[in-house]
Amino acid sequence: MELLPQALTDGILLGGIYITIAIAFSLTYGVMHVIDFAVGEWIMFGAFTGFYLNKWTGLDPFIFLPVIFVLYFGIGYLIQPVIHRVLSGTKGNPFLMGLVFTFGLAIMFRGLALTVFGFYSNSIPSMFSEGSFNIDQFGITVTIPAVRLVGLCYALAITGFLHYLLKKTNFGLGVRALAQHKDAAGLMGVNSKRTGSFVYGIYVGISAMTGVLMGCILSIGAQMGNEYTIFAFFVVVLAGMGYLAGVPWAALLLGLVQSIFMIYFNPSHTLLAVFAILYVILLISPRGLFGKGV
Amino acid sequence: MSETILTVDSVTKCFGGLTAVDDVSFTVQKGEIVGLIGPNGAGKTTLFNVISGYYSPTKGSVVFQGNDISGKPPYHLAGVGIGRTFQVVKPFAGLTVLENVVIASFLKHPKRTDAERHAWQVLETTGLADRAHVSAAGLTLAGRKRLEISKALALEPAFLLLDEVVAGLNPTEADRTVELIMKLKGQGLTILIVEHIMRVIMNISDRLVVLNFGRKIAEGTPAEVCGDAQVIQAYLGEAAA
Amino acid sequence: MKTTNSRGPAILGILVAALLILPLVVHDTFVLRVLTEGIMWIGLAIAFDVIAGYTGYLNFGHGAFFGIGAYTIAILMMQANLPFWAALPAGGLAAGVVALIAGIPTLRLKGAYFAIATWALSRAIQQLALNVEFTGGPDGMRLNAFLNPQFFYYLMLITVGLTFLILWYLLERAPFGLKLKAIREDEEGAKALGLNPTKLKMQAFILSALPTGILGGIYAYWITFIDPSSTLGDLVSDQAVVMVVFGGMGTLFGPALGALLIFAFKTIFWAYLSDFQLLYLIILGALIAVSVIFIPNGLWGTLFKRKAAPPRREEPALTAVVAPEEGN
Amino acid sequence: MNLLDVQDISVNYGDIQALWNISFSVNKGQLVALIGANGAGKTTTLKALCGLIPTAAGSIHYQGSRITGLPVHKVVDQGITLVPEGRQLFPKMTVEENLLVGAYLKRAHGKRAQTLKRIYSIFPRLEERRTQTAETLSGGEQQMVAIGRALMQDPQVIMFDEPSLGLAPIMVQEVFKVIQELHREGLTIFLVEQNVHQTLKVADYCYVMENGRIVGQGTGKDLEADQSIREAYLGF
Repeated sequence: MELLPQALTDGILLGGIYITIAIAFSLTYGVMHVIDFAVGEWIMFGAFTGFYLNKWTGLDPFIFLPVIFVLYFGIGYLIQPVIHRVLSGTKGNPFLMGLVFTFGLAIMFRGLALTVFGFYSNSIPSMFSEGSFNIDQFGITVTIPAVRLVGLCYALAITGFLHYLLKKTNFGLGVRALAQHKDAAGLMGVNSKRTGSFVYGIYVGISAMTGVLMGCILSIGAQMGNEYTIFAFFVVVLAGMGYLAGVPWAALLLGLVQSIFMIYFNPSHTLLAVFAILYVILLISPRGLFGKGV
Repeated sequence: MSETILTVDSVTKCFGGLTAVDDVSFTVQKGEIVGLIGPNGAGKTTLFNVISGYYSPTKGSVVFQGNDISGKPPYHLAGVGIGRTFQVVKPFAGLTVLENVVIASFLKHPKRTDAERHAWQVLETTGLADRAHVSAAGLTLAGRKRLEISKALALEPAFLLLDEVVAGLNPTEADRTVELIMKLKGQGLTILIVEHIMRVIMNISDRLVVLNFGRKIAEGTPAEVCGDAQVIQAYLGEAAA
Repeated sequence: MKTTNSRGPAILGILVAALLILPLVVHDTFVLRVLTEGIMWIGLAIAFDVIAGYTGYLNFGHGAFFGIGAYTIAILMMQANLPFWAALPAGGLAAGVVALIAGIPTLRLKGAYFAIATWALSRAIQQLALNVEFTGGPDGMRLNAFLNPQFFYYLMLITVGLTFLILWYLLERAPFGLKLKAIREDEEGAKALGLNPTKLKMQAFILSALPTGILGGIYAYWITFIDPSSTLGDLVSDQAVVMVVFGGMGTLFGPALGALLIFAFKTIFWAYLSDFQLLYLIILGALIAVSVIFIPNGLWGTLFKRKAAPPRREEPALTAVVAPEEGN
Repeated sequence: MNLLDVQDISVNYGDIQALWNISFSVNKGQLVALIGANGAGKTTTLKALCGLIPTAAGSIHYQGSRITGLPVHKVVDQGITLVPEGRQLFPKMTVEENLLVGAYLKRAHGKRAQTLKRIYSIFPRLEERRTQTAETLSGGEQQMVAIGRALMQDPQVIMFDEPSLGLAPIMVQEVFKVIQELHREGLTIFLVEQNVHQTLKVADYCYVMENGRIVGQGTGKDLEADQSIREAYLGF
């Protein structure tokens, strides 16, 4: 049992980071009403961008976070109108086509990454990679790697930023209005196209930044996206689609599951465990852990 | 005229804090046309959805031909002889008019050729036969409403729920639909109809049930209901009466 | 759908005859092999379309059924020593059972959930195959080789031909197909007409899984070696999606056409540009995206746009209650 | 000059024509009403006016400038707003947030504190409920929020789509009182209603719609006296 505190700590630290992905992902779904299958690929692209920027400049990857955010925000901002166009099409079934479209994007991005980056997995070195803190009290020993602590700070900062943006700013008010009632939001003067682009941009930017972090903490590879897409989906379903308040709990649960499997079982069974939990939740409570999804 | 086909017994339907239908009771006798009227938001469509199985009542029960059907799924109710139309007409847009009706005909005619033959008959009855191969998305509003009726009829129901099948039609189209409804009544069909156009509902209904704010405020023949002060107030606001 | 005009069956007949005679004329094993796989892809694509195109539920993990079929047969043949013919139906059955189990929670959900849940399922099954012992893990499984290209060609042709016929009958002739389309168009409205969407969707999902599992089984015996990345990898699912979306959803001919074109492209691409295999993935993804934007009805739907058929009375009306009216 | 001038607009839903050459105008400070049966095309007219659905033909001018085809957020920025049918509040937001979204536009943002105070003084009940989410309110309270939200935009023209729909008689009275109050304060109002009696009493000028066409017009008194309108509309 002496590993349990460690597992819990790791899980919370990891889960904190998943919150950032899941909130942004959930927000995009709320505003665009389409699941972005490429979420994992944005994370992967972000991770590689951080990796190469570090390799070329020798500077710490954390310094590049703002640059990566701006870069991927721009990419997302430019791609969203295309998704919007697909969703507002009149031929066929626009909703299915929207899903197919992001699925296609995900395949394309994965192919692109495999072509450019190859099959090897790496990790991004950072000045925080080495250090760690040891807590040894009351007979409990817990090691907290510095990089994970930085990760948690990042997660708190991003979550705080999103919270501020959504709850305290006029823009955030418009975003929430748009997610709840598109026509009524338009009547209030919210420009649905531009707001949609902004939201998608922010989501892509955050996903990419989080990728850098995951690359420092775990590892990066051209095929890493799959796993994160499932994680994002897992968190959103567990929280209940569209129920943002449930996201942190679901993300923490995911972090715990992952760290428990890493410590006690075979880490490569994580995905199976995640799927098993997902299956049971969908079976028992399709509207998420709290029954408040749509 | 005395065999009760449908009994709505103290049906209440709540959505969260909102009571959309509040303790409504009435019966429908075999072969009659009962009109369900009331201002917008009075709970008519909600009541329709309860009777046709889309909602289960919060309280009370719906009895059809002696069987309690409250809370039974819609496809089960279609099977026992309840056909309905929807206020917001949504045909299967990607399919032709004929295919739309054939799908409903499958209920009583499991073989495709039989179902198609039956669907043609229904379309002849409702006057859509010459549009049978048109995509349902290409119909006019009048055509769509007629298609709604055709689909419900193709189930060969004993009891038909019509939700605003006349509203939105021009007078000529409306008259044709009224003619069709009377013809169906002549064939022995029992009908419960929601309609806004008073001229229509007053003419075709044997009896009326009036709802306001989810409650039944009046019941009786059109003449009786017309003279009811509460009904006039519900429609004209309080200045009238 | 009335796509069958007088020329249609004739063309189809000639095609089938040509396919039947072909191995007697062509002895090049490479050609035969390519044809065998091409036919297999037609089968996979049309099976995928049962749930995606006809029912409107995208299954992004179609490859899982293929892999389950392949593994079931490999395991039954190699570990239980069953003969191929006894193992083959079990491959389809296993895929059907998985569809049933996976469908119970996911088919109750909206389309987006279903799409991603099936995709997650396929990832999970791949993980499972990688991590348990009886599948050989990442090393995969080797089957006893039965090297007879003609046998597999005919087996594939007959299987896919039968699948096509059965699906064509069920989806285009029997009530089932129309009922599925009704659910695709409006699930709530379909209920009022006596259809039970939960049951029908489940039937469609299983119907989509069964032939896919059988094809996976044949593939395993034919190729004699399977591993998680070849039979359970993304590529099977991804190709199925692109074939159907590109070819045209909601028909049988669209996916068949899409399968032929994409597979031909893949064959040529891999033959001449084998150094750029990864480029193929990019092209697949791009093709999906581009199809969605420019030909949302697919190639078949765009080329053979259904024209409004002239009024046609199949039977004289038995009871003309109301005289037909002039058009309104 | 008319504040709002609608010339021959037509609207199609797919192959179906919903509006046929609708023309009408609204003068500054007037309360103009549009009445007609369910499905007559009243809501479609309003949606076309504020750019929620495209028009197939015709033109809409506001203060002399053409606003036809502008997206909805640009239309409302000109000072026209709509209180939509069925309220269309943001259900998961609090009352106050719903009101604040009203001041989303830059034009209205600066004054939002004052306007909010004013709205709370018109509807004291909303101040009591300011932290409740909109979905937990009664129909009447929701209607107050919807009107308040529109006022937050600091509009010159408010269009109402059946504001009395589904409200208890006493609330209907209150809604009409508020509308008249706003009218007296100088706002231009375009009112779509089924509550004919009340509407005819308060309106300066009235248009009657049937099947996507304007079939009659006149002052409230004229129309009230017109037996044919009563018949076409109510049947008794």
